Amino acid sequence: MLEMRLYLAQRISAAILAPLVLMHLGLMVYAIQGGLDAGEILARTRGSLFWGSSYALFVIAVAVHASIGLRKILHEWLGWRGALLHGFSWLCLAGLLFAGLRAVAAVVLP
Amino acid sequence: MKAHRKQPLYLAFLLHRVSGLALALFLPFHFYVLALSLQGNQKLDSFLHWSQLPLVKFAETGLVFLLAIHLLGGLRLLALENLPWSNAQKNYAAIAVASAFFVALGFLLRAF
Amino acid sequence: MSSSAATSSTGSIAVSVWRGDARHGNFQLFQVPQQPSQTILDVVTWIQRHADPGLSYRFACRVGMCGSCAMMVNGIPRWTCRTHVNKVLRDNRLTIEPLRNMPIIKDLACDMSEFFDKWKQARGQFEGSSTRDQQVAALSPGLPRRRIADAATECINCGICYAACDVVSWNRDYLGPAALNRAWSLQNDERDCAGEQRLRAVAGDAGCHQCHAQQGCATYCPNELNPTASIAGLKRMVSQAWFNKGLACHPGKKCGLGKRHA
Amino acid sequence: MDYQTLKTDILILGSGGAGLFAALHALQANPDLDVTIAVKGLLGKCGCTRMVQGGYNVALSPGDSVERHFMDTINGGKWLPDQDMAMRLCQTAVTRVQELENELGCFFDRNDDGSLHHKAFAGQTFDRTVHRGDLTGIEIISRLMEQVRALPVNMMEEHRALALLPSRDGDALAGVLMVDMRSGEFRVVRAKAVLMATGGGPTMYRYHTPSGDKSMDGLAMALRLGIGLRDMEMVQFHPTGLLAGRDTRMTGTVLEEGLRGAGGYLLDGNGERFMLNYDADGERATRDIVSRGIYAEMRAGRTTPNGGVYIAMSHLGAEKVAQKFPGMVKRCADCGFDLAGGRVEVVPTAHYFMGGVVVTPDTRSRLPGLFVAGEDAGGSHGANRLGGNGVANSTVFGGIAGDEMAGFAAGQGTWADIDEDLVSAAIDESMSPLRRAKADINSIRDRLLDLMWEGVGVLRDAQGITRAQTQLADLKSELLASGIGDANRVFALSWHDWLNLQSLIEVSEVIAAAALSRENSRGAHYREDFPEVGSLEESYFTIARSEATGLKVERRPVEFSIVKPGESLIQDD
Ligand SMILES: Cc1cc2nc3c(=O)[nH]c(=O)nc-3n(C[C@H](O)[C@H](O)[C@H](O)COP(=O)(O)OP(=O)(O)OC[C@H]3O[C@@H](n4cnc5c(N)ncnc54)[C@H](O)[C@@H]3O)c2cc1C
Ligand code: HEM
Ligand code: SF4
Ligand code: F3S
Ligand code: FES
Repeated sequence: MLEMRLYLAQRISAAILAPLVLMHLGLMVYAIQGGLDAGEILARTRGSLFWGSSYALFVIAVAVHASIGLRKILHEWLGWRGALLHGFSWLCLAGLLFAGLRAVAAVVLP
Repeated sequence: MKAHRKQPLYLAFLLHRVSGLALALFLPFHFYVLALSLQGNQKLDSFLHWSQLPLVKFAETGLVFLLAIHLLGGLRLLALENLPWSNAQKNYAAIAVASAFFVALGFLLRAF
Repeated sequence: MSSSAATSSTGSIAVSVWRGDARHGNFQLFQVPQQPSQTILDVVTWIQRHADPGLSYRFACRVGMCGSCAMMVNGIPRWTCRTHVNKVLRDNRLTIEPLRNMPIIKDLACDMSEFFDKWKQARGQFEGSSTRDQQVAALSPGLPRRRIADAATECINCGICYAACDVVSWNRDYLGPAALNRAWSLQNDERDCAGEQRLRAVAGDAGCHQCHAQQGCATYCPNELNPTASIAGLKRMVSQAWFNKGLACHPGKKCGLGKRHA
Repeated sequence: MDYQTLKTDILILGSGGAGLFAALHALQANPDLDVTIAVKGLLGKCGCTRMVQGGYNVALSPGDSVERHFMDTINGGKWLPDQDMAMRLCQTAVTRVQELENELGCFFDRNDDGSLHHKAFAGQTFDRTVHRGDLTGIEIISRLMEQVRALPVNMMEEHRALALLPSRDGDALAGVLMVDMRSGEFRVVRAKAVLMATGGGPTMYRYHTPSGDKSMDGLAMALRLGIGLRDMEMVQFHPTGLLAGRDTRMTGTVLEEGLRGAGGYLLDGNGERFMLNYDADGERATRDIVSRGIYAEMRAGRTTPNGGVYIAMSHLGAEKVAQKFPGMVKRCADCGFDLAGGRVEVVPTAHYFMGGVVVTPDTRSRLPGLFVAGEDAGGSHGANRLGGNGVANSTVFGGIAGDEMAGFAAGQGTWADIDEDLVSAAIDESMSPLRRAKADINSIRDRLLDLMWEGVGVLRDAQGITRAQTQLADLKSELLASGIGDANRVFALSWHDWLNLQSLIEVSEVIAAAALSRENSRGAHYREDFPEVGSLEESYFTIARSEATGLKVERRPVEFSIVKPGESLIQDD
């Protein structure tokens, strides 16, 4: 029943992502005015519990969501299976979590 | 493209997949850029500066479109799977594409 | 009485027909006279009767009831006995191939065994509890579950949905739209009592969760069935069972959905 | 020529209602048996049971009774049915429908209160036809097919039975020779019991309804073994087959009875109604009367461009028609016709074969080991089959055959010996068209279909039948001298076309002989030179047999074992 669990994980993570992405999109359209500026971004995020936890949640959800998604594509389009597929999925998850959380830390931690 | 694939809902599937794939490939890069701020604001800023280039702005618009269409397409799928069946799937898919397009347009207009 | 001929031909069609077997093959071109009333099956029949007696294909009922005659027509899976040539003719050309996603036997005839094996794997057969000596269950046709079951029933096992689905091509184990559609109908049949086992069968790794809602199945099903909706229903049913631990499991045994119950 | 030999306890030929029910029941009766189904198409996807539209007759409605169903069957059959078979049919139909619902999962249409819906069907004194919309056969055969495919049966799909093989001593049936149509390889299946359920199918007429795989193979094989066939003159015509030209396979397929019932008009080539000239009920008269009316118009030359008549529904309101008959309207539209708003050409079309092998009510033929059920068996319908009794007949007797064969096979110690010379001869004969130069098989088929339609069709007389007999003899020699121009046996449709024609011509000869022998008009058989029904008390049926000297047709008195003409089992009648 692995596939059913992956399905559930992907749908649940998608549901978590939806509001976060919506927010992100809104922010992007809003913030792009006048160009992006590191100071502006960091001023908003540094030390903010709200932004910190939102981004952390985003990273966890997207890591789960995207690694399952990629797994599916690799299986269906490239025929990957077995240990290769498993290994890649875990690696993907770990990589995204690591890179994502590091980025969150970078913009949030004072 | 094979003929049996040329129907709106297959194209919607394909768009969802391609956008998801593109987003997933872009994600590590995105994280990398943000992580630059670990090395100080200037590093990030010098990078964000680069993003003033029109070409980059167009590329970013593309990303916004992909994110929006993947979001809306994903919502359509969640609804399809979890709500009572609706026969208006083609309409929903079309609405998703149109809305994503407008979001991206909004982004582009504000970017310049 | 003579059979006066209103069947005068109105031109000719260039028909590319796939010839070959499981290992190799290629297209062969035939010129077929066009008739006012002419289905794709008639085109294929004309070729076999008048141009090449060696052409192989399959049909039985001639009227859209047996689901034996499906082929790829201009790249789209169709029941050939009910597809009028005019509906699909483009620039006076036709391409006819065997159904996708099934092993080819010869020319236009393919092997449907896998399709039916999967039907069985999805537990696509009724398992009731009453017998032939009992009266037929009194069931109002308006009951909500009955309506759902009915809506998914009129399948002729033609394999068109199976040929239209790319997931089947990408994942040879995928049970496919027709089998899952049948399972969904049975899951809503008040008289059936194998719901639990069937739910496990369709929740397996080759089951309903493989569907990406490509909807080729529903788009091309000649009987206007909607396997997409059925599969979505199954996904919901499995999720519900999983969350509610609603699947009564044998005590102490690991149930099919991977949870252990006391 | 090499062939493979297999052994099984029970071999079933055909996967219609009769074949599939037999398999199911045989395994239910004795799960240790080895059961094999060989079928010309894909299992459950060929034959006519799938094509059943109207429904299934069963006395389940409050107020109805098995006796009433029986009386309707006897009256409908013009007192020719084998009464014990007809009674068995009506009785067992009740259990069978409950079995279809409760054990196999069929769901027939319901009334609002949840009880079974029974609809009216022509020729019956009670509304007793259960159905699923107008696609009853799909429901029945799909559910049966699922059950059988889930059982451990050996499936020999796309295997054509070529010859019944008697034991070396000739006392029993020992097996069947078949060809694997996919590979062209020959197989002999030795069996303790064989069910012939190949479904008859009068496809030797210019217009016909049955599926393309049916070509009277079963009856032709039985005939070659010298087995007696009864009621062979009884070919039922459906009045309204679609007429769309000669070169389309959809010509002949049924436009449903309900169209006329609902008030549809039949119009001649000039657009005039004509049925009222033949019967006070007009278009709503019974199948045989309407068929004869249309045929007479056609013979008088008042025809449509393709040589038939029109059915018109539009006066009832195109939208209403489309709503009431969505299946028919869509089917016509797919073929390029507008049934709801325009006119569609129709023609009487050969639909069902009442004749068949002489059997007992428990499906045994005279040859031990050979069981026959479904449309291949004669007796239950006599001169005319009631709409709704066809699928009842095949499912009832198929089930009975399964039960009987299970007992019979278990009682046989071992397999009877096969005569290898017979096998070689049969293989050699079937391969003969592959060896000969290409001839015009299509023209042979066309001529066969025409001559049967014209000579032994809806209206018959001695002169026409005799002419047809001469033509049949010629056609047979022509076929036997013809080749198909392709020696490849792999999925060789043209080869099978030839073999189909062989069966059809052989059985056509019997139909003609039996039709000549019956010098009165009953049910489906109408002799213009003998238009009278004849004395009911002295009713006889025909039995035809192939003997060394040629075909022999005998008349046998009908045994009124349950009810005599003039009597009824129902009090108030
Ligand atoms: C269009 C149509 C509508 C009908 N509507 C009704 C109705 O409403 N009500 C009703 O009661 N009856 C109806 N009938 C009649 C009914 O369908 C048949 O009487 C009944 O289904 C016959 O069942 P069967 O099992 O004997 O044969 P079938 O279902 O015809 O099956 C015969 C089987 O034998 C196989 N076979 C043939 N030759 C060979 C061979 N040489 N070797 C191996 N296998 C072979 C065939 O492929 C097929 O699988 C209708 C018939 C038609 C054609
Ligand atoms: C940045 C964030 C996201 C990334 C990187 C991402 C990536 C992916 C990828 C790679 C897939 C696999 C595509 C496939 O199998 O065809 C996928 C599928 C999916 N995504 Fe996303 N996604 C993101 C956000 C979202 C959001 C916000 C939602 C929705 C609300 C969503 C809903 C879905 C759904 C429902 C699927 C399953 C599609 C299927 O199985 O057919 N995703 N995503
Ligand atoms: S669901 Fe539709 S397309 Fe699929 S097998 Fe059934 S009838 Fe054919
Ligand atoms: S085409 Fe295939 S992907 Fe799902 S919606 Fe139909 S089964
Ligand atoms: S031949 Fe039966 S569906 Fe086409």
